[in-house]
Amino acid sequence: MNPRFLWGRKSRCFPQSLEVELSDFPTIALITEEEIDLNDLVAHVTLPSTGAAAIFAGMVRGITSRDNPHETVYLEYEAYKPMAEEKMKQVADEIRARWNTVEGIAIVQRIGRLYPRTPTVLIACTSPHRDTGVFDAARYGIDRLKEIVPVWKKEFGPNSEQWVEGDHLPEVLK
Amino acid sequence: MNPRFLWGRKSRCFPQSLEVELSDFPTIALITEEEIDLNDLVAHVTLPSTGAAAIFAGMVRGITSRDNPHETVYLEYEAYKPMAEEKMKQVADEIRARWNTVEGIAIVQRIGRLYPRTPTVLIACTSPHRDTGVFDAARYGIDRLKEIVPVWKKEFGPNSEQWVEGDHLPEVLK
Amino acid sequence: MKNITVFFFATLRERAGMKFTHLEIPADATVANLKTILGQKFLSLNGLVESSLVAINQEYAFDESQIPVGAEIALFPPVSGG
Amino acid sequence: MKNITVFFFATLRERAGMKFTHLEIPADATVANLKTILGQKFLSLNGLVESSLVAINQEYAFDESQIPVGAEIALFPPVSGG
Repeated sequence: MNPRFLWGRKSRCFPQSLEVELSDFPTIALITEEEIDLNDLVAHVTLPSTGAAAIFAGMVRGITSRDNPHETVYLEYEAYKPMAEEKMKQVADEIRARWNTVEGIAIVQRIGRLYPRTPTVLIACTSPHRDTGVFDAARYGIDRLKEIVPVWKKEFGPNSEQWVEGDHLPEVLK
Repeated sequence: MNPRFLWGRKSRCFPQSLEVELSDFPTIALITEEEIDLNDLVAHVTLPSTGAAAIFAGMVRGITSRDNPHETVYLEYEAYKPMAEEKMKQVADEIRARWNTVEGIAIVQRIGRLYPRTPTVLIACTSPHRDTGVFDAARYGIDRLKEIVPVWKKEFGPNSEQWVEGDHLPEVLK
Repeated sequence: MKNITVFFFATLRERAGMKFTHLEIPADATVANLKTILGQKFLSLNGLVESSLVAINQEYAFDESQIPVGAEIALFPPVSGG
Repeated sequence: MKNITVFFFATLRERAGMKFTHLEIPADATVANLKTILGQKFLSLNGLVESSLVAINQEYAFDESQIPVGAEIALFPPVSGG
């Protein structure tokens, strides 16, 4: 992965009175048109102290059964890239504020034309152990991405096309 | 992935009175000495109806701070392979019995000599949506693997070696 | 008066027929004022611009927010990524 | 009497100094009986075999379990994979 995508490593909060060696934790926040490489991304957020990674991957559904059943031929994603990557970093900061055992965080949204079964989004959180909230952290990450990160998708069906409507919830944006 | 590792596709439970098209759900249950390829494994459990994958990956920790702080040079994993793969299939069955929206399941344990930062175990569960338990399913999978799948590891430190002690909980084995 | 740049995304980009535009707006204009101005200038955005989300210099802004000189404004529908 | 094969794993494999052995045991032997027999036959397993887990034909078994003819038995410590 291009190192320019590896943003400001964040240090865990230690009491300032303590003289400790500050560890650096990698954060990846990325809008990309390239394939999402899970091996590579997880490796980038795995430290020598890491024992667990909880990862969420979202895919394009070709067949949807719930709510409004329909078929999807492909989705076209678009992003307001600089703001989207800033908002992804905000999501990472929020995760670290809530789960202080989280080490590395990768948040990646792929854009462009994407076909069924293709991973479109990835959230990976690492931590020393699996029992201190790393699953909740990843879940929070994808929920929050879908609230505040400026990305949109247009759905192309066999005979139709339409923008997917996000929920209008201004209170979650602040 | 070698197709012999793609075991018995399991059909979701439909009422027998209903004439429905039975979908087939892939299950991977594998002990391997090869690298764990997250991209490949997730692709194998992604169906046209899949929109979400929750994945747990466990890594060798080189530095452990909790409980008994220590350094690890490498771990040596060994398995009772045929029974371990059967027990992994049991874990997959238990997941499907608890979360009936789970589609594909991959459970993979790597064995042999493994160094810090290396993924040793993977649990991936897919489902149409992220809000019907797929995170809990992956969490259950790794918890259960660590209870019933016959795999052991020996830890090699800078000046010592010892078998890692599992918890002796016969009631969880049945 | 002050100069700003307005970017459009998703439905708004399609309806406006452009990705961005440069505008001159009153020195004391708020986001609410800007929406009115855009609704008048781009009739195709009528009925859509009022409910759209707004960002000023890549941070969410709301109707009462003041718009700084040279601001990068973005208008877009509720997000739907993932 | 009946013939069985016993596999050892992890600590038990190291202590027994072998991966498996063939044994002849009484026709009505249970898992508890087998543990006693193994403790006598392999002194190195004394103190370890009693608390080890047992599988018969790749399914967990317990002290009272009967051992079928030709069974594949495995003895091992509590699992520690992941």
